[in-house]
Amino acid sequence: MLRVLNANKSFGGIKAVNRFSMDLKDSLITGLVGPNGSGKTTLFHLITGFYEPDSGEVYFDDQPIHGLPAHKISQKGLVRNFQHSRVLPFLTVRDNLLASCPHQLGEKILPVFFLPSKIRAQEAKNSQKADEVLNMLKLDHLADQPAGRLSYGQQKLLELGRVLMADPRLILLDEPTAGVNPSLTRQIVELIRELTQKGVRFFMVEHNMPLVAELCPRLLVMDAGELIFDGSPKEAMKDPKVVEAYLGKDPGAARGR
Amino acid sequence: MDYLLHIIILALIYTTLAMSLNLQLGYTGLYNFGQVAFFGVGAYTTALITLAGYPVWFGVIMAMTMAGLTGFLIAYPALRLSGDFFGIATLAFGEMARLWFLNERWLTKGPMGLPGIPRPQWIGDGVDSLPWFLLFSLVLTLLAFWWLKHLTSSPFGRALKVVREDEYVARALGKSAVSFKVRAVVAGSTLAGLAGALWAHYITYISPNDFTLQTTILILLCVVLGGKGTIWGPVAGAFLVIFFQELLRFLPIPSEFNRYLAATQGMVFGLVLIILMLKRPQGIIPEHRN
Amino acid sequence: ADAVEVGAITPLSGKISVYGEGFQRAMMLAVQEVNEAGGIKGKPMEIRFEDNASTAQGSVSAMQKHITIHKLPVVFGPAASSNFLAVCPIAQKNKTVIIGAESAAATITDCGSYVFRVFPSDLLQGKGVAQLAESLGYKEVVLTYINNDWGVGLGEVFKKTFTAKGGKILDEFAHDEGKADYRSEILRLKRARAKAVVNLTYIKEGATMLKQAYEQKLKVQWLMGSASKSPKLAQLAGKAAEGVIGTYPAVAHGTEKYKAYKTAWDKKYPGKKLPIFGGYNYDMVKLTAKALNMAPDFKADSIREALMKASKGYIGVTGDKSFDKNGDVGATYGRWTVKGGKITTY
Amino acid sequence: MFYLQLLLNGIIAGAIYALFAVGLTMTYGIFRFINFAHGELIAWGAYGVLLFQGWPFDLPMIWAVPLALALTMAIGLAADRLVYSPLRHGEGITLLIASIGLSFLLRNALQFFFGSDLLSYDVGLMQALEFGEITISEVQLIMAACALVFLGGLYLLLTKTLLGKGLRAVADNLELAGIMGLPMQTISRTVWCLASLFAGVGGILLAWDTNLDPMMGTGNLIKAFAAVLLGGAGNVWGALLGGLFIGVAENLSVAFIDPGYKDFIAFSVIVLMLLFKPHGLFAMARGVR
Amino acid sequence: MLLEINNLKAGYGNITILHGVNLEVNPGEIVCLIGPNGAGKSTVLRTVAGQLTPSQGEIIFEGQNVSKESPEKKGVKGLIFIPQGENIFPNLSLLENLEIAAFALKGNDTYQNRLNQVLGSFPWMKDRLNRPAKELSGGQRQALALSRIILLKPKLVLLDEPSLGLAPLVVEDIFSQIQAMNQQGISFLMVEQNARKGLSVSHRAYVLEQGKDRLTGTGAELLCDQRVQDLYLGG
Ligand SMILES: Nc1ncnc2c1ncn2[C@@H]1O[C@H](COP(=O)(O)OP(=O)(O)OP(=O)(O)O)[C@@H](O)[C@H]1O
Ligand SMILES: Nc1ncnc2c1ncn2[C@@H]1O[C@H](COP(=O)(O)OP(=O)(O)OP(=O)(O)O)[C@@H](O)[C@H]1O
Ligand SMILES: CC(C)C[C@H](N)C(=O)O
Ligand SMILES: [Mg+2]
Ligand SMILES: [Mg+2]
Repeated sequence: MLRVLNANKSFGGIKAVNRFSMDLKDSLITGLVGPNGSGKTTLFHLITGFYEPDSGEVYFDDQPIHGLPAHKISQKGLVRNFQHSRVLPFLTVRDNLLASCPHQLGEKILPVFFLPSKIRAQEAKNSQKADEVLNMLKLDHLADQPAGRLSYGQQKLLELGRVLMADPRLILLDEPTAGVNPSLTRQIVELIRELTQKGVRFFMVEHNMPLVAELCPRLLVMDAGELIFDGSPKEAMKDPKVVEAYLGKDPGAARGR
Repeated sequence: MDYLLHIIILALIYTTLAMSLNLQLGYTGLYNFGQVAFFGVGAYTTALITLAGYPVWFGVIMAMTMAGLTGFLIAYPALRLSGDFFGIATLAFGEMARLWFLNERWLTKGPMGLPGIPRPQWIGDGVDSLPWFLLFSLVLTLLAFWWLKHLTSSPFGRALKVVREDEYVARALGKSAVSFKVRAVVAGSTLAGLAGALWAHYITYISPNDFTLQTTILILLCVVLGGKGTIWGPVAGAFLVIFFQELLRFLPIPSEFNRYLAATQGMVFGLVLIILMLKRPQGIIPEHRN
Repeated sequence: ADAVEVGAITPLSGKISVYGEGFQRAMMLAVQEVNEAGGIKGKPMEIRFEDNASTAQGSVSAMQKHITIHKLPVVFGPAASSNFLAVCPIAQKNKTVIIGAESAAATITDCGSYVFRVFPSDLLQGKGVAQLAESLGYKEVVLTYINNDWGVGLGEVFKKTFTAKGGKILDEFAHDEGKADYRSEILRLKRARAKAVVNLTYIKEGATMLKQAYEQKLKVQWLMGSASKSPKLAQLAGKAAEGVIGTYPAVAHGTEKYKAYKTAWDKKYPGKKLPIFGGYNYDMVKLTAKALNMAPDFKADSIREALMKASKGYIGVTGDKSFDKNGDVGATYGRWTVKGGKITTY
Repeated sequence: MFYLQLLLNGIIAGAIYALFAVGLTMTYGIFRFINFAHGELIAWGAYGVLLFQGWPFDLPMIWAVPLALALTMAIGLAADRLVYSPLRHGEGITLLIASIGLSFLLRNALQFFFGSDLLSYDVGLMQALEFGEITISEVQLIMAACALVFLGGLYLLLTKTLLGKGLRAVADNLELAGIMGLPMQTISRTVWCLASLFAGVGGILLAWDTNLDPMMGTGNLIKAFAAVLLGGAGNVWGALLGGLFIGVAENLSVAFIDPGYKDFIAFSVIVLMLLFKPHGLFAMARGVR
Repeated sequence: MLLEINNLKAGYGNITILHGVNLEVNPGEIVCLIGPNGAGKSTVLRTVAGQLTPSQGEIIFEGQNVSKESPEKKGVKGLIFIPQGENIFPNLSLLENLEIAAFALKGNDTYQNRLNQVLGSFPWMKDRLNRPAKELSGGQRQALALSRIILLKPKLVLLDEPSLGLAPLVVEDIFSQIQAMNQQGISFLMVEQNARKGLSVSHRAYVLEQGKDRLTGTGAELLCDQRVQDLYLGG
């Protein structure tokens, strides 16, 4: 489904992503972990067209997508969230969701004037979906508030909701549950499971290891921009490199990156 | 009576201008400080065309087309810039347009300006009078208003706001930020061209002096004081600013103090601006009520 | 209380407000004298001033207010020709008399039957400057003019007349209004190595250019126009203005009228120098008062007739103000120079 | 020689833009808005000298100048207290409009007190210093020197003193600076004080070189601001370089085309520079976070 | 009592978020605040820190009512706030960040001494003192923000989600740093979504819901409480 071939990206002297290759094949949910600053977010930026790789290739459904602008990639059904949530602060919570629907006829100038009834129908359908998502994320009471007024965790949830509205085939999630209350986290887990039933695939960065272990049949581990492990979470817990770089057997040792 | 009609016509012209800027600044977050250039392009286009003997309706359409086209041409390069950089580049562009009108004398007569621009004639003789011109501008402004209202309350308007709030999010959601911005700039400049045409046919004389930074500031005031990012904001703003400006002429200043006339008016204007911003930073019609 | 009101649109703020205050003072001086002499048919005369912020929009608004709210039959029009041109059609259409005291553009001649000016058209002055250059024996000059309606209009007439008589223009360029730094323009003047430079400019720009030219030791004969003939220029540019020669619509300083005007001015505004074009504004008001006194009623049409009649043979501070059929006045051009820091006739 | 002289004129003109940019870059860097009233602070500095030279003070120039600068700073402080501080947490555009209002107020107040006539300091004329065929006037030299001194001073202040670092912290994240307990009042006052001081100095020099009218400050403002942006917000040396760029471009253009197009050249240089360097000359690319 | 909050009401503009919150922190305690998203946890901290002004109720710090005081004043008294998310100055260098964090010390000897302590605790900082802080990774940023505690030696630290976005290794590290500082007598009022972790290092805790404190107890008690488990810990 998603393939990255020998991708590189550096900032100044820092090799944020270094000779990185992977192939998601058709695994339902793939986890990505790694110490802070190991390049996970940068990798996401590379895949989704927000950064251009210094070198390397990215394929989605066997089509090359490296070098495509971000919105084209998103239109192909590869949608992401942002690690530091970026809600649209002055739009209402509902509008945040509605704006995320793909292929909206009403976003083109001419149909606005010539196909108003079609647009209304589409809006109604999208609104219904938005309401479902709001309910699920427990944001329904805030639907008409500007999103900038949400708490940190609520913004995080809204961003997740936005991704769901976009009808994606593959979702890239960057720490979707950071700052989210544990009981809601449970629900998100259920949701992800449900969606996989419908054929949606996930590729997610997450520092909550129990959750990763539970959710992801396959786990990739990055360190210093490189892929150091690819396998099941169980194996990862035993892999000395992973333990040393990421999990830590002796907590308390101060570590930088 | 004519004075009132005159003020209303001015306010309508500024309404169109403010709406055209609001589409960019209020909805799309583009600080286009060169809006006066499109105003000027519109005015000069129709002036040159109608002075050459073509009918007014043709001039108006060409004014909008030329302004829109200019908008399109500068939009692509300028939109590589973000935020204040776009602001300063468009501001520079606005001044460049004025200097061009000023120096290309073979076409624009330079600082001498173009006198004798005809008023619309096709409705008959009476059109030359102010009530008819008011009607003419009212109809065009209403059309522009209706068009914008439709556009901005549609998903298109929502998408513009997405671009305004966060370009990265727009891109992540599959919307080409550039394409939305270009459309906003082109639509905005087309409307500014319309305002320019109205201005030229109303005043019947134009010169580069009409298209200075001052005008830009006035348009900006209309948008922000009225309430940016709203449908009625620019309308309210334009009427407020123009009427207030004229109202200042009625400050009771005894004739012994004639020398202080302009200074007093200016100080009051400035003071009121400051107070309005302190009391109503979101404008008269805020985008969000608390 | 029951005054006869006349309107005025004056640049009291904005780009050319440097001129506005002087115009206003001169007009008020004239009004005072009119009223001391009995006013208009026993009623006091009063001028209702409106600021136009030096813009066309401001001028049109002011004009509309004068016409509609105050129903004034006579308005003293705005200064810069570009502003004057914006209000002419309104005056003409509403049958309101408009009089200009310093708007010089040639096109104003064709503005209509309600439009007058007591200031001669550029057409005349352009020729005047050309004659000046010629009579001083300069066959080759550099021409620079301020980049506005006045400068460009005048420059064009000058160029046509001067070259038609065999003069040669070595370099020609416009300079911007209101800059603080003309040093590079001056360098360009220097490069042309002309003996004389025709510089058609305003006071502020003129003073700055003269100063900066002096600084850079540019030694040429400066030939200038009427808009810079002001004691202010001599004061601001100091030594640098010494020896400048210019033309202006001739105003004989020896006349009784002129002396009286100067005395009255010094009395009313002690310490203030006579403003540029002050005499024209003064004459405009005085002549209008005369016409108002002659007119059977205060309707614009009667006043227009009366103005035509009153002006015949009217000799004001600035000379003969007889209107021709276009509402223009004639002029002979005098020459001025700066000597010992003072403006004198050349 | 001709071109060398043009280049030199350009450099000095650029230094003047930079001088005006010093204050602007401070307020812009910290509060993120174009202070339109900066031009009026410039004018107030210049007129302040006349004020203190005239009735009822009748002070000599040496006293009038510092007093004028003090007056300008007082105005800056008052503006901060009454207008800018209350709006500190608002949007940039709100501050921008408020500053437009303030500029109207201050400019017309000048006109109210001094009239709109042209005035001058009546300092004698000087001939320029000559170096071979190249000439520079003393005022020009002083202006350039002032630009350098003030930019340098600002640079030292911002990078070497604790208060300066506080200023930069506020510029970086206003909200956080408040939470971290930085003395926001002091910082905001310092900024306005310094910005007004720089404006006042610029105004006095400009008036010395030319003359005074209430609009004197506004003319160079756009270009000064463009210099700020070209250099990168709050980047002191950037402002200088940006100013030089504009100054040199417009003055060199005089040799080739009609000076009526001088400003046109200046503006097209600004636009072109921005097209090639969309975030200014020195800005580092900011990533998505 | 170090901090006592009585019937605190506060919010944004005219929206009230906190509808009467009561809680207290004793000297030497780590107190944890948990609750669902949007319960008002961050709002409590912001109000106590002085970023928001309470509309009602009192905030008593060391016996003094400090309800209306600015963050600047509270800092001097020994009450500091380390917010959630963006809590460093990205364009300032590391060293400058530290100087700003200790602005109140005005760079005197105490500052120099404590700077050395910071560098002792986080040795990796030494190499990067002059690099801009935006180059730091998430964990390093959090460490930088926490070093303010070492610099200012406050009495009470308000800490909003210290573990946010950190790798497990670093989370352990940060919490052990907090405990170490607590050993030196610094008290903490801390919000944590990683509630198990948070509760396990705290002496006492409060559960906040819809702007009110609903439950309180020791960390261990709440960890075992069935209701808390169901509602807030996700089973
Ligand atoms: N725009 C940028 N400019 C300079 N350096 C950057 C930029 N973006 C990332 N880096 C650096 O690249 C490296 C990888 O960063 P990245 O954000 O991808 O890490 P991450 O794995 O997502 O970490 P975390 O778990 O903390 O989110 C870091 O060293 C970071 O400092
Ligand atoms: N600036 C604001 N303006 C208006 N309402 C706000 C603002 N910030 C937060 N709120 C509202 O206040 C409520 C509480 O927010 P707060 O940030 O205190 O929650 P929290 O408990 O910290 O949540 P989280 O765990 O998600 O961070 C939320 O409903 C939120 O919508
Ligand atoms: C004010 C004057 C200098 C106006 C000038 N005579 C003109 O016609 O524009
Ligand atoms: Mg990351
Ligand atoms: Mg929170």
